[in-house]
Amino acid sequence: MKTVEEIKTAIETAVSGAQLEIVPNGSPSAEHSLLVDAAHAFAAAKFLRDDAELKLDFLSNVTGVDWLDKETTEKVKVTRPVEKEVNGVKTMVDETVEETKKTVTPGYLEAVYHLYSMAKKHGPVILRMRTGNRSDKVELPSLTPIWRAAEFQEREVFDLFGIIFTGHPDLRRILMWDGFKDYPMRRDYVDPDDYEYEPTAHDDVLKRAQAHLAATTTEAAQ
Amino acid sequence: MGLGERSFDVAVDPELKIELGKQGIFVTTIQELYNWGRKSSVWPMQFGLACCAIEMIATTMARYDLARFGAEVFRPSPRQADLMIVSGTVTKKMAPQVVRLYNQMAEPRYVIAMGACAISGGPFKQGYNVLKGIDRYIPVDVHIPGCPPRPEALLQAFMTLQKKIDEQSLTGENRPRYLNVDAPGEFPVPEQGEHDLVPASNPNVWTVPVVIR
Amino acid sequence: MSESLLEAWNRPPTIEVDGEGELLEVAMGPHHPSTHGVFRMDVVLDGERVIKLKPVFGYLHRNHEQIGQTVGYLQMMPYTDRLDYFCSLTNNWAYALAVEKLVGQAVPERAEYIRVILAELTRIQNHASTIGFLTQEMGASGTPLMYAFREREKILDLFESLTGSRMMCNYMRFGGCRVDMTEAHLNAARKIVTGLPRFIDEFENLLTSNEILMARSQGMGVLKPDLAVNAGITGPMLRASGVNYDIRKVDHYGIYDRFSFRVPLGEHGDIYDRYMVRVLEMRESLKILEQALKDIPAGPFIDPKAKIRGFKPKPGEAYGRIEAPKGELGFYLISDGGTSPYRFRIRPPSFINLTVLEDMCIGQNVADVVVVFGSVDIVLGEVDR
Amino acid sequence: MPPMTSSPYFSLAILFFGALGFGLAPLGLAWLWAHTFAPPKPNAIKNAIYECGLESKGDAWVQFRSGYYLYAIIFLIFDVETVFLLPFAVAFTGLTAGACLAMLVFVLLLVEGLAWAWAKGVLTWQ
Repeated sequence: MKTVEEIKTAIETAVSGAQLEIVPNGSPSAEHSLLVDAAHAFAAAKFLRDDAELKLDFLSNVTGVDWLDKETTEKVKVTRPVEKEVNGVKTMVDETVEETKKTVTPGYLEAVYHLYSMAKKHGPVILRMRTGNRSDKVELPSLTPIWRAAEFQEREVFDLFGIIFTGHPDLRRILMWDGFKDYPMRRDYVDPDDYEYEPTAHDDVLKRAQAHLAATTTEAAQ
Repeated sequence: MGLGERSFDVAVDPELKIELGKQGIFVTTIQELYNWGRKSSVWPMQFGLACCAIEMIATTMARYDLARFGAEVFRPSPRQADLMIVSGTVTKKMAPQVVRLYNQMAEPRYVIAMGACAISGGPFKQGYNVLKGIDRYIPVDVHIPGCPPRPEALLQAFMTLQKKIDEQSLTGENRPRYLNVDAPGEFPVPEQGEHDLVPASNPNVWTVPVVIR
Repeated sequence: MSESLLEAWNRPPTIEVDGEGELLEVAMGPHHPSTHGVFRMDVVLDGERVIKLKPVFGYLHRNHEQIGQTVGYLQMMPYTDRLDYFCSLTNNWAYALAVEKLVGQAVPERAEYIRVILAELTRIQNHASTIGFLTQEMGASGTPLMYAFREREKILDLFESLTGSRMMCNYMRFGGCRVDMTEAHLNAARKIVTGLPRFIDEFENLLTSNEILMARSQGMGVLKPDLAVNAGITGPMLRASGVNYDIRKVDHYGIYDRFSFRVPLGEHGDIYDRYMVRVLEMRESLKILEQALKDIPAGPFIDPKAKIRGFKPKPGEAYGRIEAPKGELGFYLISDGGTSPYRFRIRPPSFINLTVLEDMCIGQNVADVVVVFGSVDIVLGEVDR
Repeated sequence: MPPMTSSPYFSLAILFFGALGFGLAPLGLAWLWAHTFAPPKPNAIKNAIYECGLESKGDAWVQFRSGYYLYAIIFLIFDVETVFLLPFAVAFTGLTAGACLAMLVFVLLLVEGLAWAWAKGVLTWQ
């Protein structure tokens, strides 16, 4: 089977204008993945399925991943002109000052597709698509028209992560009930507090139990 | 003791009963007969939720044979069943249906909470979609710990339930729910709100457990 | 694949109703004797014929994936037993394979043999139970199921003596198994394996040439091969449509290459083919078991240097998959260097095999929907995760 | 008027009332028991239509396809035929040839009706 680099060049030749990027995979399994920009994802996927040499006709797995906003603080040497008293004369001297710079890389939602070929019995080719950010730009092209296997799995990613798949024939919630409002598998989801009881409570269950105890005692006090 | 004065809870003197039994005379009260009849043919409702349901099916199969307790007839419809075995995890999406099925069962009805999930959410307690135990909405008669409980544990639960039915008295103060008029016959079905079930629990069935250290 | 093919098998076929009779909407809902647990199908009926069928999931969504991201790698192993609660050992193996791929952990010889033996025993008891439930839905109320469960009890006894629990074995570890399979266990397994061919022959005599089974299943719920491939169907359902794709032969995971066994394929892709493929797969599993039990080597049952508890894999991801009795069961783990995975994803074969349930059931009678659904062989713990 | 007990149907009447009593007595006892002990507690949820645990939407009294009525009519052929065939079969041995011929004509008439319906394709379900 072709390596990820060859597949990258093959897609770039077939789908003009597709920005592709290889996402390295640190684990020993070394299954590197291909990051496709959302605009050309549909055409690239169709090429992967129809290409005579690759023939990736089997979409095995669609996964939603939620990457939070990352705050990276690093020490950075900055030279800045500073007013200094040099033997009685005020002169501007630039001086290297150590500063901690907080950079916030915006988080995003990601859909990962594992592709195999049943005809040629090779795979996996891993395709990744990322949304703009985690709040309003959450659309991604749906690959259900290409692989019918994506139908339920994309509905599940929409239900649990909130990625809206444009072009999906029937995008509804699949696992949670229809009236449910938030997206439970996101990293910042806090599930409702319903008296989770534990004989030896610890960390957040203990905090909630103490909150309940406080609430009931104040109630009793009134 | 004519039918007129309804004082059936005067039990028969046990020694007299044994003595007469030796002579081949069988003495009983209507209550004993009534309870014996009901406890020996408890018809469970075909209601499997998760892994415990497979152990329940294994209990009805040839090796563990639930038929010895008169309970191998699994009725699909709640109208013909008098025991609901909640076998498996009750999720928040399934909770309204479980409570509605319980309401639609004919009285007298009993509930066995089979497995840790039905009792308190079990291993999936941290799940956002898991109800922390079915006793929040409906009264539970027998709890079976275990994940999944072995078929023998389910058989022992049936024996416990049969002992419980046997001790029910027809009249007087501790008669069962379905026999006294003012006991609540209806258990409200929770709605599925935007974030959680509304109400989170049925107040007159479940109270918050207070940990006494 | 031409352009037209894109739309052709993308949507289930729709039947236009000539407006004679009104349509009846029925929910074969969460509490229904035929739905193997809490699964719901909203069926639109024109008299007896099915016009539309919309499956509804989520009644047993127990949040495996969120729990997987909070507890550690090892603590997630007992949860995998509760995914497909008929085949806990193959679930364990799939998860162990994924983590071994994530950390690059080798598995000693004996552990590989033990894994193959237990996986094939699980496959046999799963296929036997599936056929039992399938014939129960066709009306044989319980008799074949009794036969299947009688054999399943023998296999569960071996699992219980080996792993401590009948259904929830929690037996595999990253780099091998938790406990060694002693000579007594191996002899018990040999005794089961010598008894099984007689059971399968008895099962076949009872069912294969039975007219009711043939009348109720031949030509029903037909699944075309190219729709099966495009819809991601895997396992016996795919092979019954004639597509030769068995992950034991494709991925060469474990030591399946050392055993000679064949992959049964069907031609028509109907319910009878799925039944036959499962029966033949049971026979192939027996062949594997005989060879594995014959030449299982001595040696460590787990890699002594394997890190099991509280290890922190390097940031990276891995997708491990095996041929579970119901299809391709995969675990996709993304690690960010912590003790628990950043993203824990389960590729559920039953959930995806239900994609084509509507295609197979439209135009059939309601009674056949129950049989088609039974032939797909799903377990709700894995469907809703 | 001969005394009632000697008429041939008297034993039949006893048998009939005995059977009726045997059937109704337990029901009456059960009704009496429930009436005295178990107070009826109907409520909206209990009386709702059972549809797999959900609230049942829509109505089941829908107009079925006409094909079903034709099936019912054709069933009538077999039903009426067996009603008439019963006494014929009981007294079959003591009948003359003419009676057999008459019954044959009757059966053939009905079979001819069935053959016509079959030819029209009513039985094949499209």
